[in-house]
Amino acid sequence: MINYIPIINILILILFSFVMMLIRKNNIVKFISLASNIFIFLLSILLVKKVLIEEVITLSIGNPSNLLGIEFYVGKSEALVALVFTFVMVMILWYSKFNLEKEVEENRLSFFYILINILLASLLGVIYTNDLFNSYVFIEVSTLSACGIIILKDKKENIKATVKYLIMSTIGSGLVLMAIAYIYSITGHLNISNIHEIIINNYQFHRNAVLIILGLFTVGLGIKSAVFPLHSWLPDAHSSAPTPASAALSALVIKVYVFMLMKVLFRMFSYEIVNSFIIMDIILLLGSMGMIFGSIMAIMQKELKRMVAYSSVAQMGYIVFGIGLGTVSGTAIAIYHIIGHAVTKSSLFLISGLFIKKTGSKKIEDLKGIGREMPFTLALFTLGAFSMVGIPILPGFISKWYLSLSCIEVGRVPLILIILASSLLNLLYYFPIVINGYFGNENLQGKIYKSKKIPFVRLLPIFLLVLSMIVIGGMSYNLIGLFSI
Amino acid sequence: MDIILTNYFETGAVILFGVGFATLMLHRNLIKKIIGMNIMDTAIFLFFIAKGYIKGKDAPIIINSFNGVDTYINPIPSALMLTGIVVAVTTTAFALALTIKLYNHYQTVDLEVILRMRGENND
Amino acid sequence: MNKDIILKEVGKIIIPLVQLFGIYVIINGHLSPGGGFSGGTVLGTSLIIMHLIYGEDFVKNIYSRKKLLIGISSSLIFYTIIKGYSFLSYELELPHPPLGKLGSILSAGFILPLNIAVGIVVACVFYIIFSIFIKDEV
Amino acid sequence: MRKISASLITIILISILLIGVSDLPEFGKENNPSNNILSKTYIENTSKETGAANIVTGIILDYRALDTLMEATVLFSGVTVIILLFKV
Repeated sequence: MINYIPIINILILILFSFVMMLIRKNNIVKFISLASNIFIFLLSILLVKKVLIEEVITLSIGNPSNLLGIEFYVGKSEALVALVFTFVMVMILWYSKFNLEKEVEENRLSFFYILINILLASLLGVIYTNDLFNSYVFIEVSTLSACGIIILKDKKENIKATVKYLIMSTIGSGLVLMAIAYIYSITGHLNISNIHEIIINNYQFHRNAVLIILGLFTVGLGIKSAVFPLHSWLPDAHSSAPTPASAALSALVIKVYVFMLMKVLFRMFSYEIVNSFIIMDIILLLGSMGMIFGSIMAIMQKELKRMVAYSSVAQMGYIVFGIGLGTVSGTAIAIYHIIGHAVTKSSLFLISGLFIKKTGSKKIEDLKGIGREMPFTLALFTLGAFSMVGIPILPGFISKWYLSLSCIEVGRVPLILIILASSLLNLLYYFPIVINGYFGNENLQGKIYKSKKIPFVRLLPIFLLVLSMIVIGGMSYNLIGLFSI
Repeated sequence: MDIILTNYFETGAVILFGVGFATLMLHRNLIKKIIGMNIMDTAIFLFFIAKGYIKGKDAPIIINSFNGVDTYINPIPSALMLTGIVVAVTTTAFALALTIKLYNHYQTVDLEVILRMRGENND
Repeated sequence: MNKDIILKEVGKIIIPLVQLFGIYVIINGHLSPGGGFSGGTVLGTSLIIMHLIYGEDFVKNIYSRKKLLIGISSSLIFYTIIKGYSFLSYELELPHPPLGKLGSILSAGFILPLNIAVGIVVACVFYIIFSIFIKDEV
Repeated sequence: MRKISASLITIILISILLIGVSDLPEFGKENNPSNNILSKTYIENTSKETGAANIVTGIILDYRALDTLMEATVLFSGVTVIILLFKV
């Protein structure tokens, strides 16, 4: 029965989203959504326990044979990524239980919970599945529901951002489907493991086609996960959405497409095949460019949420950089960074939502002196920022350290300079907020703060996210050893 | 070059894909962009369906009795594309809904004009 | 919109035929080309024709928005439960439904009820989308 | 300028995809890789195991039912999002 947890997770999530549509009373919907997500989280813990013993669980859905049915493949990295995603989602739901009412109208509130359930189900589906066409369908579901949680706020910018996002990601999924058509026509299978067995023998006869397939997958999934030159939709979409939605989008949604890309590159093809094509160098280049230019763009932003959103582009650069190294250790760090960044970025977004609510302004310059008002919240923000910049023990530092080690391993030492430069740039945009927050006092004059404290219960989800971030940083040595595709 | 003509079905689908992509890129009108999106999707469906065709064989429906494995075409592409079509329909409906909403806000469906308006009323 | 007498009379003949055809396509989904999606589209079209000929209020009296949403959600719940049962049935060795004689309407186990559920979902979704779009004309 | 670059991108895309097409197996031939054991097994087993005379329906509602379930979810989320957009 434990073997079947992946499919049970997905079925429970979508089943309860249908039930919520039937009820549509805000209080009941909130309760059902939180309860179902917590239940999923507990099941995921069981799954991780099982996977740590059994290495890999495969289950075939629809038919006992993995040839005919749709196969799920749950290794250690899949199970752990899914666990972190469900954890982050529970925390986001907990936060939105208290804070979403201010941003979203009363009669739209229930839709958020409906769409979040569908979104999480589709994200888990993309992580678990081992079938190309099935993952395409899951990707489409996640795109539609992600668009849905952006337009919860009925403002002009949200609709504009959603149109941009929808058009870009339709092109992306079109390219992905084209790639699936090519691969189906040269192998005749849809199951990633079965494709691997065939393509390993005959890729030499179809070198052009294989290169095109790799390019189509990279560009198509790259658009959806906002890899550097294709990121133009991300800042608008992620900064205009309501805070819990932007946390979910930035921390979870863009990551699964990269995860899918890793599965395609390293499980469907293999390290040898992809390293014999030029595509890995291009991916490495895109990653390095994203690390530098994403940070530079973030420095130039004046709004807090836009800055955090651009920082996501830079952090996606690290993940893509890890993939582009084309080694086992590079992949492991990419997965580690997915987890670390999911926890960190969601807490940063949730905290910036609290700041914006408190000061009533989106601008960074209005945050001066916020540390006097909300010292504990700013301390949590500082920890998150430390992780982004790369202070030891925190996950950001760990990924940078191991990325540098892998660079030395493959003999590309100059690339370490890019990692260093990116860290310095990160310092430039996160530290002014922290320093001005604690020591700036321009805004304090002439203003009387009501000094209403946020109860600790409401800060607890963010506190737990930051705590888990530290735990992930501390356990890094054990964790990185577990990850492989 | 020869095989491009032999694979005329795929070639046609790829050119149609290009037509759709060009429509999406060149036009500023949102409705036309959505039409381009649809042409792209349709081209991919054609491409995929062509994979299942085998010359001189029947549709995969058993009418009176099963005539053996070699008498039917490959059913998998058809099955996959049924799903793909529904996804494309839903995306189109959503895109059209967004277009209506944008038109109500801005009185235009020109995406360039709409995106340029951001500077003026950025609240 | 002024409703034409010819339209109304022709509609009386056409709409039941269209609906009958939709139902035919749905329940023969496992025997002939078609199935839940195609048949549901036909059923949805019949609702759209009804809306265009007799006006919004006529359709609203029979199928209100709330009823349609209930139809969608409950068919999907039914669908998920049935499919969850059959996904897990291989592992737990639960009984399968009888398959029946190949070629008769009442055969193929769960496929017929699933087709009906999909048909209801598609018809309701299409009509809801249409009725929202026609209210806010571009 | 934008038009020229868009046309250029399109032409490059088409030619790349056509190079790929010229690398693919021939259209409509019986021994293509896509007509392999998988499709043969489907044709042979579907009517026996699911009882459906229409093999395509048998595949989408039985073997690959998860796809169809998610497809229904796409429809559901589409209608949810559209209702959300128009506040009704």
